[in-house]
Amino acid sequence: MNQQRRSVLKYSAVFGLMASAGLISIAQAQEWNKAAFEGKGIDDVFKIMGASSPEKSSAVTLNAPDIAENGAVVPVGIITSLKAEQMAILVEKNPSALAAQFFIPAGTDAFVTTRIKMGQTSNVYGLVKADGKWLMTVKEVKVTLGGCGG
Amino acid sequence: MQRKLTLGLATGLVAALLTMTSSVSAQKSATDDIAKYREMIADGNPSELYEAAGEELWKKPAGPKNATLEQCNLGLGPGVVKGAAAQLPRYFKDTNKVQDLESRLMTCMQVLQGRDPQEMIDAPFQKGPKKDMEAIVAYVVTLSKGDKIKVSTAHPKEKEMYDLGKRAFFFQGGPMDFSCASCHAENGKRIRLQDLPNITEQKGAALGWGYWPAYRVSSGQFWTMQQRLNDCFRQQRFPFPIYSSDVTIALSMYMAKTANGGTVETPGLKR
Amino acid sequence: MKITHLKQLLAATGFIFAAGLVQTPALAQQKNDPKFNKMIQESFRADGIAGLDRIDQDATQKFCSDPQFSNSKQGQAMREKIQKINMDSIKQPSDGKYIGDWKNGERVAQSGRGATWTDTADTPIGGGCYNCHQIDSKEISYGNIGPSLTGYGKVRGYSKEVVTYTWNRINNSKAYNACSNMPRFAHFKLLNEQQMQDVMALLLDPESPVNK
Amino acid sequence: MADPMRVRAAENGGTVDVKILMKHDMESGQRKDAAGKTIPAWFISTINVKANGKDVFNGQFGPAVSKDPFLNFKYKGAKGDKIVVTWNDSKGDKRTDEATAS
Repeated sequence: MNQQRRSVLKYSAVFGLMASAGLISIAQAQEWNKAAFEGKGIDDVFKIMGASSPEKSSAVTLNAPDIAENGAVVPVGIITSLKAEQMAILVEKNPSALAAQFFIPAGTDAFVTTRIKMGQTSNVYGLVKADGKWLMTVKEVKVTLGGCGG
Repeated sequence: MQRKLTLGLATGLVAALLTMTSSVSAQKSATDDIAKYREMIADGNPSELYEAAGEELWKKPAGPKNATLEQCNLGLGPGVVKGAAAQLPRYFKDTNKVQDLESRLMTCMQVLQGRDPQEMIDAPFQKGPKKDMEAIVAYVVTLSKGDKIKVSTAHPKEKEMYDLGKRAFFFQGGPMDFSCASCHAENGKRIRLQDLPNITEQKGAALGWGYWPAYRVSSGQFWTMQQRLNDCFRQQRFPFPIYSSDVTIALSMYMAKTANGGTVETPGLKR
Repeated sequence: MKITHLKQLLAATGFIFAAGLVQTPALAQQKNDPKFNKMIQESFRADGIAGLDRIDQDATQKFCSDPQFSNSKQGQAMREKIQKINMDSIKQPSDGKYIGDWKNGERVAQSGRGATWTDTADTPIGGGCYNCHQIDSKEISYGNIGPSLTGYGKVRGYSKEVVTYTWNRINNSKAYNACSNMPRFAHFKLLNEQQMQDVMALLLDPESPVNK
Repeated sequence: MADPMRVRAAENGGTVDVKILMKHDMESGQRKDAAGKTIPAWFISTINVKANGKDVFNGQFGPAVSKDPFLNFKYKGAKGDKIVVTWNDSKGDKRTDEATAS
């Protein structure tokens, strides 16, 4: 457990170094970020992503409904005026918080929309990494019970 | 003293009224938010994935006769798919029966491809031959999108099917005493937050009939009308309606005829 | 003065009613249609716990499958008869207890599961109350086929009459309204006595959030 | 073999709007089968989009992305751009489809 944690830390430290040295490569974008996706709580995942306590920013907008008719499909989009390098969607109360992560090369708009599953009503986080720094916005999405099955 | 009491009462009343309006407006905003949610998911209907697969299946030789379905007559002549679904169910002379889209496709698969309809009837939804059927249905109904629903009861068999369907719509049974009408015969009703169309009127029938088959978000599956009706009966706590049985076709006839003049919006995207 | 007025009114109503009768021939329960029966018999198959006995209608279901008749003046006598049959079937709680645990009651009210062919005989059957009723105002996902039950006890009080009426209504709603949309929870053993006592508590325990 | 995707790309004012629908169950690993056994997670994990051979988008999914995933993004491009979308899933299955920006 401890060992694993340490290696995770080392792993992200290496990436942190790489990032600060401008060495983020296609390799990182294409190698599935296992540690982050398997991280449980939201703070764990922030750490693994090298984003511990990201700052709230009004420049980041999370496009999500106030109420989802069904938790199996919740449309979520992130858009920002910043020059984003990466974006991520996290759901606080999902078994694993990180839902998706995106890498935005130069020439691609800082905009993405996808659909995620939510087990219950929860805060949804939209994260943007710009100039090497993670920023975020948060919104509560209510998941309602629907239909006859309840 | 007296005045205080009246004041107290008045305040209480105002408070009660306020609570009432706030709970009503909370509900209204909840249904508004659901409408927004639906708008957000409307773009990118996964039905398209099924439709593409269906078009391929339509044109691919299959079955013991190794033939395609391209000469299938859905009512507008052999090979005419465009607009055909908007006019189903209808009477077919060759089978001497009123058929809905799926029972008609079974006839085509049998006649053109030599496939056994019983295998289709017995297969569970979303599996085996039904999987093919679902994709083909997605393809066919997409080619009627935007058309007006135009179902005839001119033939005596069509009229008979309509009457049987209307009666079936009100037929109560099962341990919960439900009929289709228990939920779908009044305006402005909801189960949880889901609006229930009043299928006994044109507007409501068009909202129901016009949007199915659809991709169902809750199950992540494309559902044909037969599967939709099947699940209605399941929720009604009825026994299992046999695939393409007369009760399913009769109910379809009743809904479609009532919906006449409405727009085909299939494939829909539903909760 | 008042009385004459009333008499006049009654006479007028009677006249209108009589005129109505002349125009529309007396309604009767819709005819037995062998074609329809055959279609129903041949269109279903038993699956798991959902047997074909489920389409054998009892008197209540048969009557209510013909809304034109069951809602008509001519249906009045039959309506009362149906209500009486259902009223007579209601049993008061065997332990004399009407009010159980509202927290369990909320769970019963939330669940709309059970009794379908994809369920087994062991699947607990829910009351599905929120499908049709507003109950605890904190639950925003509620239906409106039935009336709102928010503040149920607070509004109606906790008298013996209210308690008995509510018990009866949950047991067999058709005792009061022959063609109510509400299932007969005790009649078809959808809910057991304990579950009904718990739902009673949700509505009638002063501590239940419904009455807060 | 994996089912084909639907890729749509429309250019407007120098920006290409790309919409992708992928056919995948995206099994969450949280569901149980009829026998009560957990159905193992199985999901698209990475997605790469190239326009005329150059990366325009990379995404990573966890099992919390919805069944039959939908993705929408925009890049600076032109009509006629050749767009190639490739996904890989957690069992090593992959699928590539193409579209031309219109």
